Amino acid sequence: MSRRIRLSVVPARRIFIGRALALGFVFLVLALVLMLLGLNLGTVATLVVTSTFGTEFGLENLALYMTPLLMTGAAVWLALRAGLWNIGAEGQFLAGATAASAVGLFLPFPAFVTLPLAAMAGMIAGACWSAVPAAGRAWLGVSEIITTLLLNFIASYLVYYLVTGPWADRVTGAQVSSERIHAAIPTIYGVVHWGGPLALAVVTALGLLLGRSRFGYELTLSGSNPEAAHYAGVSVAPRLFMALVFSGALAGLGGMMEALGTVHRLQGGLAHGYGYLGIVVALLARQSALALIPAAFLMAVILNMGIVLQTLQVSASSVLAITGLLVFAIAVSDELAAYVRLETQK
Amino acid sequence: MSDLLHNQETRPADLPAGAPPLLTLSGIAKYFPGVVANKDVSIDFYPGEIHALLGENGAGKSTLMNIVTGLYQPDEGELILDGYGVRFESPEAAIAAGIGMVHQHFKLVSRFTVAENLALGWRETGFRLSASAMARRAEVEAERYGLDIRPSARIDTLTSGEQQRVEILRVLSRGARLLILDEPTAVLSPLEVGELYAALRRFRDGGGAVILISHKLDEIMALADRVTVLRHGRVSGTHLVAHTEPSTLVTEMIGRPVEQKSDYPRKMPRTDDDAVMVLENVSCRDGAGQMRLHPLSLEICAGEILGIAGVTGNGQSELSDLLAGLRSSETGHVLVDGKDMRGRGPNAFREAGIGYVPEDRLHKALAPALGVTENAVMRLFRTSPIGGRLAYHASEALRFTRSLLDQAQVSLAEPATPIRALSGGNQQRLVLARERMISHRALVASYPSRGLDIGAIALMRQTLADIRDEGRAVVLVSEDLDELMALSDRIAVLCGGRLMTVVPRGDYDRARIGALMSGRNGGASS
Amino acid sequence: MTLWISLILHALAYGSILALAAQGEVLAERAGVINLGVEGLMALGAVTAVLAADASVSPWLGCLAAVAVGAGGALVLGLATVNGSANQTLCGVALTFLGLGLSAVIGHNVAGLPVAAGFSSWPIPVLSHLPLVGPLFDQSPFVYLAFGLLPLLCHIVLFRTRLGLSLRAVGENPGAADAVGIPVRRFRLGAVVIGGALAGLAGADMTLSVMPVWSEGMIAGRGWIAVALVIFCGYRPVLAAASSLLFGLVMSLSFFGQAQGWPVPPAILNMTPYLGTILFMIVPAMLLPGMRRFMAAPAALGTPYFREER
Amino acid sequence: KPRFAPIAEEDLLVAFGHTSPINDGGWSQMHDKAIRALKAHFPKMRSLYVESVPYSADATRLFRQFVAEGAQMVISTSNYGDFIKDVADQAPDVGFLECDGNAVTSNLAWYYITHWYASYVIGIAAARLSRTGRLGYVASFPTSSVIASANATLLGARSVNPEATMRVISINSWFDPQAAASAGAALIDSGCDFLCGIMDDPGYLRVAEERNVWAAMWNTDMRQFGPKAYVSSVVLDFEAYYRETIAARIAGTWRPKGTFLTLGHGVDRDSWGARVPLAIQREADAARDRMLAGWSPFVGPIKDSNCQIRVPAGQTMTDMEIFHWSWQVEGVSGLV
Ligand SMILES: Nc1ncnc2c1ncn2[C@@H]1O[C@H](COP(=O)(O)OP(=O)(O)OP(=O)(O)O)[C@@H](O)[C@H]1O
Ligand SMILES: Nc1ncnc2c1ncn2[C@@H]1O[C@H](COP(=O)(O)OP(=O)(O)OP(=O)(O)O)[C@@H](O)[C@H]1O
Ligand SMILES: [Mg+2]
Ligand SMILES: [Mg+2]
Repeated sequence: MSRRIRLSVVPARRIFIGRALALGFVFLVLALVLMLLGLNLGTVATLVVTSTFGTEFGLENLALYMTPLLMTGAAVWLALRAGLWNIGAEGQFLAGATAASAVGLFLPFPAFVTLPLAAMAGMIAGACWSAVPAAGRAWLGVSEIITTLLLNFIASYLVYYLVTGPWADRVTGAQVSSERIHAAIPTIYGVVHWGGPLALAVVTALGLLLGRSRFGYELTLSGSNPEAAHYAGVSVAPRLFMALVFSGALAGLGGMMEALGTVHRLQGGLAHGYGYLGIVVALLARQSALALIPAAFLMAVILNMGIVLQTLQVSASSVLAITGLLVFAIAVSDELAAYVRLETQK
Repeated sequence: MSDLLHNQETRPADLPAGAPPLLTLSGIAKYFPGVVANKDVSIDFYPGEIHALLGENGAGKSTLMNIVTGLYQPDEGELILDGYGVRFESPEAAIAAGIGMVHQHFKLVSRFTVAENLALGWRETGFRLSASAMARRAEVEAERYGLDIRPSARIDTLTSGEQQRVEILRVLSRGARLLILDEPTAVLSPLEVGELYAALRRFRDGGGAVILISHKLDEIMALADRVTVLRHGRVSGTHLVAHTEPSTLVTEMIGRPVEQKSDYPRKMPRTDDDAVMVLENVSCRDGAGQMRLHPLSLEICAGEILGIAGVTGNGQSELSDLLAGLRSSETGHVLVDGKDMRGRGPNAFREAGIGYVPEDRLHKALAPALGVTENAVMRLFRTSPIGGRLAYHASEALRFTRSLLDQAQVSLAEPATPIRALSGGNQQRLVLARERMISHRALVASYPSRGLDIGAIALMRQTLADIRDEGRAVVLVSEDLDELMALSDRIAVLCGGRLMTVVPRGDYDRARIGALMSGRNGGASS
Repeated sequence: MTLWISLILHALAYGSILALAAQGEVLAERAGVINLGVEGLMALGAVTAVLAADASVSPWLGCLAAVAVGAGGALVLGLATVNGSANQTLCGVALTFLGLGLSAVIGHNVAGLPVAAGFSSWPIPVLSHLPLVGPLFDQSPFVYLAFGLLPLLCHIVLFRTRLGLSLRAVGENPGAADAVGIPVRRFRLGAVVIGGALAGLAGADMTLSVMPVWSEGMIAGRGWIAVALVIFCGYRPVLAAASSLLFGLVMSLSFFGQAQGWPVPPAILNMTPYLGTILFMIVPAMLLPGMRRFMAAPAALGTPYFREER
Repeated sequence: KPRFAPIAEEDLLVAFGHTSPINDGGWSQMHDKAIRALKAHFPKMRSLYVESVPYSADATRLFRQFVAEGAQMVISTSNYGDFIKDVADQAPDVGFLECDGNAVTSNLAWYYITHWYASYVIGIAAARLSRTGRLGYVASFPTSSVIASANATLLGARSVNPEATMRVISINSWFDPQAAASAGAALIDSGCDFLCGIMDDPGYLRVAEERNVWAAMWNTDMRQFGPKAYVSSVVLDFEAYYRETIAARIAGTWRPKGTFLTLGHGVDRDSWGARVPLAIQREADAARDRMLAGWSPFVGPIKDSNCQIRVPAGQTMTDMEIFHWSWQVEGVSGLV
């Protein structure tokens, strides 16, 4: 005799296996869909693998995808440490990109001044963008899920307004875009810029900061049980506020990197859903900041796969659907991993 | 032969021969990971008896009752109701069969009114429910069972005693024949306990069966007809209360006798009695502006145990929060060692050497979802070696946790386990050990024995006495007069947020203090 | 004057989309489940409505298909989060991704094409002939449903029936509900599925009535606004309908303002519904602490319930 | 070795990036139609395409993927600016062609249609058909090609009704039937009785049909979506241009340059709607005939919406100037 029970602490190994199965399931679905579309799986697979890992362009793409994903992933992850859902990384990313672009477009300084300034501006703008939801959550108890999310739409309209209005490109007439920003993050190789290594450094530092600092402990405590945190002498509201504001700053820095490193313009489609994908990355990483790196890598591979698939007439939206399916499968697999059979001797 | 004797012994005394049991548990077993919660449990419950269940923390009492009420499914064994084997797939089925339970933690929707809570799950009412019809029905039921309730009051405005009445009324109005109460007196004032006893006796005399879970032996001795002792999930004996001594029950329950002390004399006479904490004219209001604690002044001296008698919800939690810095006073001052602590948070109180075991330790003093380590260092993570100005040393935290586990006599292999997975008793031990460590000057303990078994209570009381003997102050908030009288040097009585009186040890009088707790002036008061 | 009437008509049409979705979400959240997949379900509903209406040339079948798809999607979410206890936020976001992506894929071939069968308006016999306000009584069935029948029905069910009492109890304290014999999971699942069905219907409203054409991205955050409205209206169906109308009005202002040549950049007008929602969530919380109790979320919102777990 | 050496037809891989779905009923569909026609001429040529290329860094990735898959010719049917130019710079041996673009480099060229002449013709009919003299314009973004289209339409209208005005609503998308319809309805509400615009889809035509006002479209014949309201359309035909371009690439004679497809050669007005009176058709077509003969209506003085003279009297705007139009003419409001 046995009965199914749910573990309150799930061993990491079970989670890992569950996720591998979930990933496999999603790929299976994808393969099925591709077959239904009449594509030859072998050639698709070859094309995807060679275009992603076998060419310079593919590897560069991966690096460029990973950079913003790492930053937004880190942003969402940080907020999650305090038990907060930052669904607004997209908006904070855009806010950061906007501020950084303003610095790049309008301040006549040499690059070594402009870049740090732009990074600062990006972080401050991202922080400001999350400040209202943060304050609302910390002191008024207003759900941050909704407020951060709504600010995404506002940021997007703001950028549209700027790049089709006052900041519109009057030099080359590029659509929905500012002029080219001349201050650019230096490149390492090809089009890969130093934002990537910086993002890796940020993620590592974040891991160290939260694991080894009082702040990290206080954040966890505040997020887990505010009442107990108060009892422990931690002022909860400022911690929650700071967590969301720092989270915004990280996303904002990501926006700066994207604007000044990859796109070189402020531009309507700049955020590209990185904010939302950051949620996926943070979820995949679970407790560990360093796990953000493989998580972002996996997401980058999926995104790049989407590029390749588009040339086979698989629409870009299918990548969104696949991502959704993946998140769902992972959420479910994490849940299923908690169930074990308990042997009840007869 | 002995079997026969046993059987005779365990049938209620005045039961006609051949009368069938209302409910029979036969060979019940329930397993949890690494735990055998129940095994081979066979008990008969007869109509017209109050049957007590006794056992250590974790002995499997609540689990067994959850099986009886259909919340859990047994892994083995059978329930036999009125002679027929039954299987309760859900609480609904158990309710339909006339089994009702008042849980240890009330199962009421706190934002609903009394009438709405009574109407919950009522099948007999029509699809449409109007507020007035619900209220009318509630009044009718209250009348019928002689329980006084206010149908339109919201649950979260009621005292625990009133809430319990609602629970009982709800169970009775469903036509329960078997009433189960899980530690029902833990939150009641002595007066309310008396009312509860009366109600239970009435129910029994009407032919109903009562199962009563309690850690309070005298309560069982006073009320119950029979008692079954559970030990490590198994039945270790069923007895007629009238033919049993409390000490045998304790031994059967724990495996050894536990001395139930009514006195904790000092190991050495009190040397200094300077005031550790002074409250001058402090008061508190709640969020809605209601006065929860009327201005009062108190002095707490080193080397004494100050008892605070009172029923939950009469200002004790405000007072103890105030003493630990979790709440700031609206008027007056809190002085610790002569220093005014106005505007200083809990951390300042901790630094001043005040430890605090709050009433709801799981939610107020622990973060249930976090690991034992995170919880162990909760009050000390700022100080070296665990933390510094900015740093937090995880390895030091782990080392500290292990030593704390040792001190608290809790055996735990993996300190990363979420603390909610520990038993309530073990949680309490950890909190007590942690707070003891920081209370250089005073320890504030709110209802520390609530939910603990006899053995654990004895240990806890001894700990408090030890702290006192070390020359520190203890503030003991409790509704258990025996406990207060056993330990305290003085007892302050709180009722309705007012300090009724402070009684010195020499003048203890059960009846008077009990009356004061219920808001009645027990004759001469100062 | 007719200008204002036309603005109100616009607000009614667009508000009805929000109202349907928001009231569905009110039901789900009252039962304790927060469904963040509304946006995706609306997109799926919108596209299936088009496909089914095209195939059957019947708007009713289109509607039915949308409702079925919405309910089906919500059922998946419910099974994961209610019967399992998978994270509700995550599953909701995933469902939104999935719904938006999938709808774009299956709607690819009908994007931008007129729908074969849509709903025309149903004039109310006498009222619709009134001068000036007549057009207000000549609306699509969705508008009557969203602002008339549904809020009333939801209100009565939630606050005047045993069913509603049980549903609210499940959202407030599932443990207590369980103990008195209310089947918690069935209630939660049911509420989520009905909520999803209404989200699908909101999508159908969009493509079969408000603007009979499907295109990718046309939900444009309305699902999220609907979720926000639920908080904004304090989890009350009637207020949800009212605030949907308000937001329909605000959302119409963007085109209205541009057409009237208001000296406000359209982007700013476009922001107003979102900005308004945020303000409406934060300002009352700031100014009227007493409001908080009125606006309070169901106590067990977002927390899964497990019988044999503590 | 010359950059764009002759290449065998069977070796040629041409990649197309579209801005919207190829069945959008408008812009992308017109391009796709031309591309399909190409297949008849170059049956052995291989081609691939991607729809709905976003205006984001993903555009760059897609173009890079084209190069990675071996395309010798990459054609984007809309303006992707740096997103395509950056890739062109990294792949000097691949020919890049950008519709509505404006940069010419050693391997990047652009082409565009001079749609403003057709718009002018339709503007004349608009002024005659409109009772109120108020035209409504549904714009995507306030970019120069949109400005040129709106300005040309109003200039045409003003040539017969100097009082004519135009109200513009931008919907921030080339393809958003919902928004286009809402914008159209709002314009009608504000008193416009003639809708025109620059949308990839027939969104506002249906509103015009329902609300009983006139509408002129863009891209192709869309009268099926609103037969009563339909006036005409600026119709596009890229087939000849693509054919020449591919032929040149195969022959090795393709060189990057900017190309305008002129009135009658790639762009024109559609045959008039059934309800457009013959007299109005004649009057508008007279202007068209003059343009085909070489006349340009874009002659100064032309004032901007602040009544500043921007084109002095007697001066004729070149196609290049019109292509880069950045201000709205007097009478147009709401665009920039
Ligand atoms: N849901 C559960 N999951 C895992 N273990 C459980 C669960 N419920 C009970 N147990 C275990 O079963 C045993 C019996 O627990 P139970 O709550 O029945 O004890 P109890 O006798 O009621 O104790 P107390 O007097 O403290 O209330 C304990 O060891 C407990 O850890
Ligand atoms: N959800 C759970 N998962 C795994 N183990 C559990 C869980 N809950 C309890 N346990 C285990 O069961 C043991 C007893 O827990 P339980 O809380 O039932 O004791 P208890 O007797 O009710 O406590 P108390 O004395 O406070 O009433 C603990 O040691 C704990 O390890
Ligand atoms: Mg128990
Ligand atoms: Mg217990």
